[in-house]
Amino acid sequence: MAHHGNHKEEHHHVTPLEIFHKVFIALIGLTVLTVVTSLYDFGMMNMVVAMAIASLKAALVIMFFMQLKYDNILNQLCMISAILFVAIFILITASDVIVRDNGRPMRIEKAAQGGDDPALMNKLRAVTDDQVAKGKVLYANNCASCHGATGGGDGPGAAALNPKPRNFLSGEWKYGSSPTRIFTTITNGVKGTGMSSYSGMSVEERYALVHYVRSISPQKSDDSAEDLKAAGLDGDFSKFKPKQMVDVGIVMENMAQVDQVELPQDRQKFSDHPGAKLYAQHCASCHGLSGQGAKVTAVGVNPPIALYTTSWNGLQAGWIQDSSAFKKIVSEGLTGWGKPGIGHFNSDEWSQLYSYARALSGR
Amino acid sequence: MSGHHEVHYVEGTKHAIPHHFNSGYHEFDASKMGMWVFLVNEILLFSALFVAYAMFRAKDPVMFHEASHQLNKWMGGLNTIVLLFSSLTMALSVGYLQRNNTKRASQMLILTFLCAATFMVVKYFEYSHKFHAGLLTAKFYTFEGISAGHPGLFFSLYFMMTGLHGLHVLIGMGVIAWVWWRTRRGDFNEHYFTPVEVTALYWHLVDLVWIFLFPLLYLIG
Amino acid sequence: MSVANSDVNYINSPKGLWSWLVTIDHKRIGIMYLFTTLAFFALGGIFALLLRIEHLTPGRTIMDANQYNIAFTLHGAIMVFMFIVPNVPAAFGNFFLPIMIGAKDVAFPKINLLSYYVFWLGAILAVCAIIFGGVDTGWTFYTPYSIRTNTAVIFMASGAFIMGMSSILTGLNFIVTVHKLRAPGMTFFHLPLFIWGIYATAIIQVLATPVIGMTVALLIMERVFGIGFFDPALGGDPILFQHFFWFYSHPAVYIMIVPGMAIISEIIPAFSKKTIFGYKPIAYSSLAIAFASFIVWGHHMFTSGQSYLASLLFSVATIIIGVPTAIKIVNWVATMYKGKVSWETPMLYAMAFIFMFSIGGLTGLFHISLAVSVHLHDTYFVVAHFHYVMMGGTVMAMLGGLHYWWPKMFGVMYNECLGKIGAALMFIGFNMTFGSQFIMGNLGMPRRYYDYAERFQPLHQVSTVGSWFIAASFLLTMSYLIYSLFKGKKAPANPWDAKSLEWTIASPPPTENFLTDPVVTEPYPYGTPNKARSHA
Amino acid sequence: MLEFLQRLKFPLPQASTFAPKVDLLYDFIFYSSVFLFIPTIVAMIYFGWKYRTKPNDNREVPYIDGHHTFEWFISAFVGVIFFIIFVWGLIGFNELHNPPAGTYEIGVVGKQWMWEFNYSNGKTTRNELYLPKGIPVKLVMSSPDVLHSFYVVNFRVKQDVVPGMYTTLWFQADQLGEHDIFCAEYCGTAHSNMLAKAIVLEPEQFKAWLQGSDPNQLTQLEIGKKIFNTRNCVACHSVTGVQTQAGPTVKGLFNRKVNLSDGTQVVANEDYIRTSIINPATHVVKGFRPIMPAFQGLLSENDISAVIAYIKSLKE
Repeated sequence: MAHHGNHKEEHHHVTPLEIFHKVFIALIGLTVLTVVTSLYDFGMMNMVVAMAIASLKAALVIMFFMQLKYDNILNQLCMISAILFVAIFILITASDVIVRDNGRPMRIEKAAQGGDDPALMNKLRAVTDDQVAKGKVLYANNCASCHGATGGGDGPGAAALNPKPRNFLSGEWKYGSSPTRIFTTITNGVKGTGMSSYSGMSVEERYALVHYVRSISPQKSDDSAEDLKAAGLDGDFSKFKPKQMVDVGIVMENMAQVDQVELPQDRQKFSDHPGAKLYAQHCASCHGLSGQGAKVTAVGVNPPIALYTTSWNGLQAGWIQDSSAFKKIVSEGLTGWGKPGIGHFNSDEWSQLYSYARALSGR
Repeated sequence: MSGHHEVHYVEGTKHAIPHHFNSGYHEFDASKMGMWVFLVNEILLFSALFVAYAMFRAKDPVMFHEASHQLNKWMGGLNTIVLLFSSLTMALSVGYLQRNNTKRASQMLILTFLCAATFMVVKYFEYSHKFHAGLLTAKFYTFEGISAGHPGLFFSLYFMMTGLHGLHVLIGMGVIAWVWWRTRRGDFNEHYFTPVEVTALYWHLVDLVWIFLFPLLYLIG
Repeated sequence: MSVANSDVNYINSPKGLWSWLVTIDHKRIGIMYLFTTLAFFALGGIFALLLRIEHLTPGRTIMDANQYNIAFTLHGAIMVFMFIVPNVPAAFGNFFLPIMIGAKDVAFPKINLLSYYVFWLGAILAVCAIIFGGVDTGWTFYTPYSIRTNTAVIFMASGAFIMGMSSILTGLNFIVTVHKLRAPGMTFFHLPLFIWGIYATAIIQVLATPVIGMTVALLIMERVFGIGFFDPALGGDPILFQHFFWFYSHPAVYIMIVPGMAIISEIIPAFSKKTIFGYKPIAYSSLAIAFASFIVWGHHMFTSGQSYLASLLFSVATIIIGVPTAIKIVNWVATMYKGKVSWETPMLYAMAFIFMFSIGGLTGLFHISLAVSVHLHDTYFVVAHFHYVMMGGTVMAMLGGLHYWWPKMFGVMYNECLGKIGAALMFIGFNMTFGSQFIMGNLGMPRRYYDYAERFQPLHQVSTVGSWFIAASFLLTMSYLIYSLFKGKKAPANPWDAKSLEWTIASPPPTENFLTDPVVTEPYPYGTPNKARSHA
Repeated sequence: MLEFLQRLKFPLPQASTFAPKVDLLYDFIFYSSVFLFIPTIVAMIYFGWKYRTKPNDNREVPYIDGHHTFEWFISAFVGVIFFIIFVWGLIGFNELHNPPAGTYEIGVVGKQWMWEFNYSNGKTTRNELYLPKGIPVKLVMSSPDVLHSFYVVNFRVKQDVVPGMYTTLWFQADQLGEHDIFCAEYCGTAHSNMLAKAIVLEPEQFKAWLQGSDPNQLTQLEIGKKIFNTRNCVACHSVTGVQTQAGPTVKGLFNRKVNLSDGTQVVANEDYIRTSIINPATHVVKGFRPIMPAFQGLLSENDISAVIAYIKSLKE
């Protein structure tokens, strides 16, 4: 077999050595450039700048050190196909992983904060001094135990926690520092940490906390378009629907079944008591007509939750022996018990109500 | 067709041209293409790690940013320059062989080998620092200085990428030592230097991978 | 051209076992690959038979659930990594690719031998996995199960990694050989279609295989160092593994089937005595399939939880890949038109191939259609579908090729009558085994189920009995083929009156392939001789 | 024949609104396939027989090396059929991906090797999924261990359950009775036994069932333990008797006398524990600081009772 095909040009390409030196100097220059640019923050462009410089360096190595510039088309095709298929690999994988992952937290956030009115959230996003002040109080009561009184992440609870609670003074943020992101963190809590979900607080309270926490942090960012989208705050809010945990029909049915308990016979005697009317007006809706306790469906709370009041029958409570304690509880309410404060009774009414309540408890 | 027992040598060397090739250049050409196809395969091999990097970075850029601060960018930069220089010396050694300057070529190969060794020594210091600090792969990660996300993932990527790259450097050192030995023995001249040429292609690819690893891991995180 | 002294050939010169073990002759390496992969086919087949027997009755028949899980994993892994991926390219490709392009050897003979031993190293690791208690992840190694199970995943994964390297070396060799070693006059459009198929396969092997290598390497790292890429507990993403896996493994499906198509493209013209219909469409469709195979992997993941966008893209891309496949089938059938069709064993297998591969291809339509795919995914429908493609396709082609080239490889003729019986048995058994599985899949029988509901029992039994036909056919075929090695009639240089270059040399070929310069013509110069241009 | 084929294909109940649509598309693909398959195979056998070679066959075979228009026609023809199949499939898939507003949500946990279903009112069932007929239901699924796949043949729906993320699936069951649920993604030893039943009830029956008691439900103790762990109570309050800096252990707490930081001593009864959960600042145990967050509004009354029951069970 004398000849195989088409090798017309049977000599090696010889590159002048000074080209190698020049290319090397260019490569060093680009390396310095990429280190220098890394000292500045271009935000999203960091990646683009760094990759552009790296690609330029790569092109120099490929073209001159590897001499692909002077090589035959087949070897050039090899390099091109490698780049092409790596691009396919990255882009198509990204079409799932990145799209899916942007979608995923969004779905969970929306599910968790579901009932929060985006219009209200949108309004409260803007910081006011009033909110910061309100937030400060809420912070002291709810957060300082772990995050520390000054926000240093060094509250007494912190010792026992792993991972450690956020230090607001460091300026480092894990789940973003924009108002909506912090709001989301407060609403959902952080799985696997001591940070519970505080979705029980009202939107106002949560935003008050957000603004207070931001006020003490040295570094924070504003809501990006992405944040707003993730929280469902982009676009029009007219489509807003409160979250439905339960099929509407079932909920309505539950609510229709508010316990209608007849007054027991042995309590009937109190019905002519002077305090009975006041009690029926102000208390019976939750505590039952005879103080027997009831399941109360709190309407207007999303999701609808049921509260239970305890039976007063045989109750051992401080107020039973102490009218001033009774007055204090009724007028100021019980923090944390869902008991609203009811005031504006005159002294006669107070004594009537107290005596009736004592009677219901069997005294 | 001449008898198949006849053996042809490349001009001025003891290299016998295998019977299925027409000429020394034919063999060189085929070998070079073989190396290029192999490099395609190498690029795709590394690409899986780059894809993993891209996906995890897109998921949690804050963590990548924080975690990358734990890498020493001056050591990374030093290694970059060392590798670029070794690429230069490797290219020069091929250039000198093409000019039949075997002596300079073998000097350049020694320089390349030393650069590779320097790279690995720097890498050793970097790794031992990571081991002591508990900056290990996700499951064994114990460092406490990074609060965001799963920083173990970044260091898993770091070790996988630099580890695979380091493995390539070690293999490259072996091959470079071998071609240096053959160069010194006088196996190569301007007509036959295929092993050095394909080694050079491989070595440039090692450099190429590092050109991307350096900014991705050390600079922008 | 002269067919010289065929007493001296690659088989008997030089002699001795050692000369075989260190040979760099592509023909000997091809033969070693052939017997090695056929042995693994038998091993994988034994596991398949055990699985089928287990399914004779619901609940326990012969093995428990863990043994069943190990058995189907080993069946899949052995068949994929150790039989079907290396079989046609490494055995037939090695033997015939250089001869058919008029070369004396592949470009890198030593690397070729290396790839054979690398394959053995991987195979030994995989066998170690069997010895150390088996693997129960399925051949797909899906995370996080493969991270958590305490079976010998590391051995099997390293085996797959190393066999992948062997596959890459083979592919690399073929690409360079096709480009650099073609005989004078052998332009790309004079290449036999077998070469086009093997070339397209080689491209996929080089581009895709490194990714599976990295994927299983990462799986090993995950188990050893806890890198967490695929472990949700450490912040990883189990679906990312599926992307990595299928980036290789879908193209790998074409590594398996394109060589099969390549063989059929040789057999059909040879036994129709007619030039191939649509040479260029068949050639280009091989390349089109090779390219498109890289953008369709996610159709294995429609129910995995991947994004809607990804499902959409992958579905539409998969549509594209269906067209070149259809083209090939139509062209093969058209080739038979007005030919002189002889119904010999290779042709029987080729026609069985067209029949079953068409079913395999068309049932693929059910999987590209998103809504139906959701229903049928991971059921026996899928199992039947890919067996119709892999076994009804590639294995039929492999058997056809084995019979077609047997005289050339060993210089002996097999028993034609037994060959036809074997082909018929295979056809019946195959359709019983897997036809019934289509119905089961429709009825919602999920795959990889050890136990099943009573209502599936009759269908499972049909399937099991069918598998015994397949086993009988395989044993019969192997028996008469091996018998022919010792007592077979001596084969002439060109028993089929086929036209490609391997038939112009002696059977078996001499060590240096061509004693005189090969005369290259167009690939299938049947019919009007005046059109058959000679490029001597 | 067609009827036989029909039966062969789908003797399956069409138990969801989705099922008839899938079956229709299935039929379309099936008949398209038959339409493509039969001519190919008939042509192959016909050519093979008609043009078979005979002894002393001296026919001259024609030289036909292709036909451009024919190739393009075939490509376009199958291309169009494939494209219809794709678009049709996409329409169905869209429907599967976009649940209508106001679906009833059920939480699904697939784990080796059982299915657990959590309903809106805290009710939990295992391996029995109760569904209201005619009401769209959305499943929010997750897994604590490995991949699973939720598959109801009669509904023609399937979705993988992936650890580390939520996947969703919706359907509207239309046929009363029991339907098989399979795990369709290989998950280990008992993969083939990871079965469940979807039990479709009339909406009224379903409501009745939902509000009724259920033997499969977690016991109060189990719920309490779950809450105690998932709400991270256990991070500060050990259940083993070990004291942390953060909070007192709850082991043996019930009915023990507790010294408070204001110097008083109370008995840790239900009321005390309840108050301590809802408004911890009320009673601070001596030696500890008031660091516990209030769980008012975060735990339902049932949850609190359950936690109390759990604490009660932790005796010295």
